[in-house]
Amino acid sequence: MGAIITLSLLAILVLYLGLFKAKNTLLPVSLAGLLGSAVLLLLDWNKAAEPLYSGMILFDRFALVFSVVCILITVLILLLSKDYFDRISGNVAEYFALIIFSLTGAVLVTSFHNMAMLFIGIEIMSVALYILAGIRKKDFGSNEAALKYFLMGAFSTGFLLFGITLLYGASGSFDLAEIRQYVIDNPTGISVMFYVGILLMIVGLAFKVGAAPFHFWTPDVYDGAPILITIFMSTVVKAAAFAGFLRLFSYCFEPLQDFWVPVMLVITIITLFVGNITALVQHSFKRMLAYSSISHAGYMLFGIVAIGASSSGAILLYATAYSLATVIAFGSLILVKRTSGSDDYESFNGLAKRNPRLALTITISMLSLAGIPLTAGFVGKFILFAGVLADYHVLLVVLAVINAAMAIYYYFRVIVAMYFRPAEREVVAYPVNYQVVFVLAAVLILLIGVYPGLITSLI
Amino acid sequence: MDGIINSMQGVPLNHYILFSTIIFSIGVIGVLIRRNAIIIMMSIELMLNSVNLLLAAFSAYSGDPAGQVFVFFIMALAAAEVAVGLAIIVMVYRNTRSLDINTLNRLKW
Amino acid sequence: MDNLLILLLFPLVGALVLAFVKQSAPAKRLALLFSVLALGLTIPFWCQFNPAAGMQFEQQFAWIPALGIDFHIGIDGISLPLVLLTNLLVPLIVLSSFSATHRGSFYALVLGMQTGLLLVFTALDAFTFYVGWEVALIPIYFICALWGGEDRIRVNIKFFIYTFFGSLLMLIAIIYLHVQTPSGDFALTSFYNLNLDNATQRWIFWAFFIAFAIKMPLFPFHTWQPDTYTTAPTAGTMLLAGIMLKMGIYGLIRWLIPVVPEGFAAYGWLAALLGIIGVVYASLIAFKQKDFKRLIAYSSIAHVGLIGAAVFVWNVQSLQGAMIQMINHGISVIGLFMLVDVISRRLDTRDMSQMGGIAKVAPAMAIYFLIIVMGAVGLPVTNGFVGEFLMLIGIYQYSIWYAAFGGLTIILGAVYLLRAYQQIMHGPLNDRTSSFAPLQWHETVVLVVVSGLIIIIGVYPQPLLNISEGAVTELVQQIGSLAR
Amino acid sequence: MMVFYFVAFLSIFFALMTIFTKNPVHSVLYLVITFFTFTVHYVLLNAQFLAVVNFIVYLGAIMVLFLFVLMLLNLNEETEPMKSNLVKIMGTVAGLCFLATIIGSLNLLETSNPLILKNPDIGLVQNLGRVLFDEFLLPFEISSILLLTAMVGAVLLGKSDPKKI
Amino acid sequence: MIDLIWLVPLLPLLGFIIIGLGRNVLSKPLIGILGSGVVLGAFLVSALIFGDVYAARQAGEAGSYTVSIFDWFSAGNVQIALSFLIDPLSAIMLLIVTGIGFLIHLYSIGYMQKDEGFGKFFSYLNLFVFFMLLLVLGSNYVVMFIGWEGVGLCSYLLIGFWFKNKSYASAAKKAFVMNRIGDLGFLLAAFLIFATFGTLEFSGIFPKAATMVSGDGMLLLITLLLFIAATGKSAQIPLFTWLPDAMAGPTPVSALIHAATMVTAGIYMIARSNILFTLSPVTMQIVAAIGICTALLAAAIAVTQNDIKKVLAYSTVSQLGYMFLGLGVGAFTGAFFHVITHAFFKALLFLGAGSVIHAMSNEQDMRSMGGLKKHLPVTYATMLIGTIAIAGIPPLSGFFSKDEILAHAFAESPVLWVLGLIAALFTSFYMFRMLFLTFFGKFRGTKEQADHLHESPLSMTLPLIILAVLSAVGGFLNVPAALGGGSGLDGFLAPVFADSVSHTGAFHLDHSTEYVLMAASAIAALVMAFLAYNKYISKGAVPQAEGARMGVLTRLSYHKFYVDEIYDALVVKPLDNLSVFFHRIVDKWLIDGVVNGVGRLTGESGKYLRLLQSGNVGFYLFMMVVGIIALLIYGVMKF
Repeated sequence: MGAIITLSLLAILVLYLGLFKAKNTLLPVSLAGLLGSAVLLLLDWNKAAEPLYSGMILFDRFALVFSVVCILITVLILLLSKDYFDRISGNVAEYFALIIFSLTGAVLVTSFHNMAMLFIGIEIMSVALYILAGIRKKDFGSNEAALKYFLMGAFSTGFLLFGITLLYGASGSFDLAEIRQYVIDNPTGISVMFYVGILLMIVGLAFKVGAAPFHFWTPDVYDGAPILITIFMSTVVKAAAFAGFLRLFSYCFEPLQDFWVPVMLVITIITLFVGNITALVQHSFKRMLAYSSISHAGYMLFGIVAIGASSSGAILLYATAYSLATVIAFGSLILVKRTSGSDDYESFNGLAKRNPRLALTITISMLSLAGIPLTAGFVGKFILFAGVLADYHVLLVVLAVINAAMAIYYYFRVIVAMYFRPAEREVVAYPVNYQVVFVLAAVLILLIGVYPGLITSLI
Repeated sequence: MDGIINSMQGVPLNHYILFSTIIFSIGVIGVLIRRNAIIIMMSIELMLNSVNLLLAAFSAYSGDPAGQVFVFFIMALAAAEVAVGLAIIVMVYRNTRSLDINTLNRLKW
Repeated sequence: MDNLLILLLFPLVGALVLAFVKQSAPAKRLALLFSVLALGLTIPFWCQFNPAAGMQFEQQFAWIPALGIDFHIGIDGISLPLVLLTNLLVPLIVLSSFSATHRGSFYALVLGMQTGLLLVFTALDAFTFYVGWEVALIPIYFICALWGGEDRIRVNIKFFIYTFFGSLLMLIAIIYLHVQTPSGDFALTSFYNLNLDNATQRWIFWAFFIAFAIKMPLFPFHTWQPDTYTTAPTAGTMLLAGIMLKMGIYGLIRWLIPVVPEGFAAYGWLAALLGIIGVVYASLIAFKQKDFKRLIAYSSIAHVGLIGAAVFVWNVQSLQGAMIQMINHGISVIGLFMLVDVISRRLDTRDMSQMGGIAKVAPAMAIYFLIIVMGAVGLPVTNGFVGEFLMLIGIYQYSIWYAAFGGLTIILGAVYLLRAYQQIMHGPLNDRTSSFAPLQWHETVVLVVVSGLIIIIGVYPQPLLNISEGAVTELVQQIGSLAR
Repeated sequence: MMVFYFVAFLSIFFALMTIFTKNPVHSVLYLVITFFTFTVHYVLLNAQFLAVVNFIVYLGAIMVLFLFVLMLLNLNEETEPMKSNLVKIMGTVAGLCFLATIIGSLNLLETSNPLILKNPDIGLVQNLGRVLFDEFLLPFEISSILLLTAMVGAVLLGKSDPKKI
Repeated sequence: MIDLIWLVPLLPLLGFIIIGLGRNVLSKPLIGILGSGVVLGAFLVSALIFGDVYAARQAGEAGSYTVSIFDWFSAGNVQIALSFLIDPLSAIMLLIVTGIGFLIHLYSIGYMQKDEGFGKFFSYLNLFVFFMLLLVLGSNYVVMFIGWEGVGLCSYLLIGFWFKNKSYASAAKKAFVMNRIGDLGFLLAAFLIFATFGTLEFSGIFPKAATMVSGDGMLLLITLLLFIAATGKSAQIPLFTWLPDAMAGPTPVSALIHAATMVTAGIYMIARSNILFTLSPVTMQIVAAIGICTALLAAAIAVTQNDIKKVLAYSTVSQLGYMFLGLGVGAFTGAFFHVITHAFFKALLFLGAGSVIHAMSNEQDMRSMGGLKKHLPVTYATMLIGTIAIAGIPPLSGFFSKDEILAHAFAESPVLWVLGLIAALFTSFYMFRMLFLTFFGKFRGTKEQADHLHESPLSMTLPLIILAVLSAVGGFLNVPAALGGGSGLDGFLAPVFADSVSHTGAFHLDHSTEYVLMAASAIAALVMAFLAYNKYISKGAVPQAEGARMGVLTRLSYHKFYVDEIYDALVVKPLDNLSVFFHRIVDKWLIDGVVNGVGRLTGESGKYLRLLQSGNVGFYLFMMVVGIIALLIYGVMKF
């Protein structure tokens, strides 16, 4: 709880700093604040978790871990933000504030224990992002991203709310515990409204995690938004959304599996294929990552399809792995784009000659995204597959495997470009903060890949 | 007041749901058939309102105020969304001199 | 000095060291040093190995307790020959690349791959096995794609995706089996002790089989192989053909057939048939190859096909034959690709129609070449004979027709290899070949070692056979040969 | 009884007008009317406070904002972009399908037990206040963050800064 | 002495190793002495061993010993030991191989003097002797197979000895491949034998076999496969075409490998496993038929050949056919007897031809020879003896051996005898034709050839003389009873063929018939010799130059009945086309097409799938709604 307060206050403080033109203090202050809130979370690590504020939020282990991960990823992103935002405009403080607000929303989504909190958390997260996506005011891409994200987000919110309402109408409460109770108490006589409510919740949440057929915003928004914001969207927001998704479904709807698992199954398969196949034919690295993020969402959905004790750990691991790799991938794009000015694969040509270390980290992240052993990405896939196979969805895994094989193609295109395609290019500037972040992320990827116990033991 | 209340008695719950669903669908239709971003936003507002009404109906039905309280949050959201949305629209308008959502299709494929 | 873990990690250390060596010359020497030391480290295992004692030198650490994954390695009669082979060939491969000027990173990749291979050959835990399986794949991809010939990017991405897809199927099977195990772990033994229903065994069989078949490669899954072999740098080709494809065969023996005996009983005949088809098919294709390297690539498919068939027949003779033939094939294929390198490097072509009469200018090489060829066509008192004899007599016990068609290899092999030998070494010299530079020392070393081994193993193969005898007999008793 | 159906009819009618009139200004005005009818519904549901808030927030704030922006960008019938009829029809059909499916899945056409106000005074301010500031305190507080975010964002996007991209 | 047996193969092996390693340092004379010395040594040892065996036979024992050297390899119940079997049969073969081998080594010292590959040549020869001895001595089919393939390798090496010449090289390849076809038969036969008898040791197989019923199916299969192997090695139809081409090798090689020893391996092997054959009459008939056909075909071809070595080559094929005929009619001793005599006189003839070619400075076409009698007296004299011997004119060796075979053939069926006789007629005709064309008439060569003519050195003539003596008297090894001989060979080899004999019953033909047959063949031979004399001396006819008009039969014979061309059209071409078809169509287009197709398919589908991402928000929203409707429909379905 302290974390949420800290974060909100931190955001406001940042706004004030901006007001007093204390630019240089922004980064350290917000980093300190973030780490502080992370610490606050870790403080009640071993506390027996009970719902706070008349059952509004519940900081159990699950919530703690996910929140901490989100916060730490945000730390990495903010580290990258040095001399990134002020290329856009002077209002760096606002950007920071919005990011932190959004993070607050994310934390709420991971820890909600009441539909109201879920709803508000999601909205805080999204509203901040609607804005952040559009901060390049003169850039059409940015504008378009903002507008598309906003319109579709608002639209999906409508369905989410409708769903919540129906659930409320059926169960007569917004409190997860009571809803769960309602489900357990009358296994047969559950009102149809409840089922429709579940379906509409699926719509709303699937939209947030960018699962087909509600994924259409993802590529365009990721593509149009400023890269750093894209990183935030594709890592923190996605992770939080999945946390919320999982929390709701594993806690409340778990007894009704037979009803919604088929739906999720279909959604998962479509998501995998749409994401991968479309990513195959992209020329822009950024857009490829956008599509691949869809397919990764597909993989993470495995955790929900095979809902069970292991899901949370699996999704956590996968989300972490994916986030770390994505930070490197998009971050490197920032650097490369500065010299080449384009998002295409070609701008990576011959990178290995000029910046071997950078190329190596990118390679690691690509291998992790592709799911090669000894990287975090592999372990993530492995555990998710294990979970699904435990439920005997062999076909699903076979399809997933086909997709994994496809994915190799577009991830290796980057490696091919960096190592095998010769190109006359100047050295890409590799600022120290980027080095720190990348090396940290790469090491974590390998560490988790070699010894995943680090993460899985947390939940 | 009582008169009104009495006149309320006996409207089947389903009809409330039906009604708000219709409004909601109208909102959806609006979103689908208009190209003016503002109108689309308004249609979305329509959807939200139908939800509000439904919540109110439910809370009245089950005699639990939580539903009505929830409506406040939705309203807050609506306000926030409108503010942000209109800001975005204005920003876009500055660049494109149009509110037509179809003019914004540079990002594709 | 018989700590298996050290043996496995030693090449990795070498790789890490070499990764920082920029110049070519010291990198070569270091790499050679490391690989030779690694070979030295394997000797104690051979000496202390007890064929009767089953699994030995075991080491086991908990890896991912949550999933019951252990890091579990050990050596038995099946793995030891392949471990020996790996550590024997890597020094030769390193030597073979001395003509080129590669930086340390190249050798780092080679040694890194060595670790992966050793891991595969010693793993007793499915997860460990899979990890080794992929870890071996990454370096070879980079070796082939970085130092390869023309069109290397397309060819290698195809190779990578193809094999990766196969191994993912295997991953499914592994995980599925893991889910089935009562103890919920990945241990080989608990896989062996599973009793799955027939239907399950059947699809698991294919999941594993396709993975291994692609790696070997067996007949319909082979199309990546000629291109990859041809475009890869010599060392890469040697790694692929000499050691890597043994991963597939080893997998059949260790992870496929004992795990799903019923699936094997149901489809073994088909798998063996694929092998036999491969023998004839690839040999016939090899007839008309102009490119020397490509010809050897196809011949490798043929030889591997026979080994595969022998494995699937699954009796003592055929398995023993397969075991020793894996080593033989490794040795002679290294020799052949060395020759390809020697010749194409000097004539800067691999088109055999432009060669001829080299025996005149390089008589010594002619002799090595001949010995290697004779080994490849399985002439008695060369190693090839022992292997092919045992395999064929084993296959015969299943079906005379398999044996007859498989036996065609000794005719067809003679046809295309002698055709190649004649086109390259015999006939009149032409202006290209007349200025054929004499062998360099490292080339001579490789060729001498290879041809020496061919004769030695051919004359006295028993020690090698003794290593695997016990393990093979036990396996056959466990599973029982392929029923007619 | 009848009142509800009458008002419901009105709201539906005006809602339709909202989305089908070509002139944006008109549709805003129709929307205003629609919302007004909603207020009536709230009253009928005995949610007086809600009715008031709805009246103030929507009609007072949101609608004015819409209208304001419309005027600002001075949109009118001429500039109004319209989709092709095909799209319109498809959209309508889709919407109706949505309606139909929901009706079907909720089998709304069956009669259900009538809505009886159990405790008529939940809509009163003090009741709502009690719930809002006790049970729903946290969301209430948090929603302030939401509004703050919106405010900051609106300002950020709204003001035109000299700096180029 | 028996336990010295390991020396016999070891000596040539040592010779091979030493010469092979030192071929560039050692001087030619040293190499020559070393090379022939080791073989001589081997010969002496074998002589001693033969002595023991002979003594044993005289003492009435079987005289067969098995000496095990070491266990080669084993897997499960397959145990392969490197062990030797010495019995009368192998003892004689030892003598022939080492003896004639030595003579030919000796001869080669002179013959190869000028060749820069001198050392290589001798090392190869020694290697060959080593493998041949393994083949002969092997006490199981695997060791025999080692020798079997080893000699194949050596013949490959020696045929391709002058590999600079493309056609020579391909001749070598052809020989190796055709042998390999046979070898596959041998392998499969070995597997069958192992499956049937559970061992590959002769000592284990034959006793078991003797107890089996005649005409056993498995035996039939085994023997057929073995026979295929024999046809490969011993150049019978259909695999005989490699032998004439094999004349590309140096003449001593032709003499040693392609006349005296290697090509008779097939006969040796069948004689070894005689019991198996006796028990499958069908195979026996096939063997006889193939044998006689080969004899006739080859003889018919030999009649019109102009290359002196080709003539001898085809005559070899024909004689081998004779031996198979002998085997086929159960005259194992006779066949083996013919092996011996043939070894003598055919080696002699080849070496003689060699010395002629040597004198003619590598001219092999008889059309440019003639009247060499006065220039090469020794060669002429010895070759004359050889010719008479092979023509089967008494009392020289050929007569006796050939006659024994014919006698058995007659006993089998007169038709075979007639055919055999015809083959004999051809033989004597073309042999005398060769003799006359070469040594009589006037010299038809070029001027410088004429100046260069000279008798060969002693190292070459000495072997000729020895061989001449042998082929003159060799026949008395086994004089038929009809001529009052004790038929020594018969008695000596009796234990080897005992089982077969006990099955077929002892061979008997009353003496009168035998006299008639002998007379017939002898007279016929003389007549043909006279015809040849008439044609080539009296009329002085000379074969026409290339491309001249000839009669149909002549042309057929001259072009070897187009067998090579037929094979090319029936086997080689189709295989090559098949290869191209597999490569281009099946591999590249079909299989790889599927593989790449999958990839391309996904790529293509991506091209279309991406169009969904039209960039138009309205469309996105629409799709969302569609999705939602789908979900809700699922809901409706559910209830």
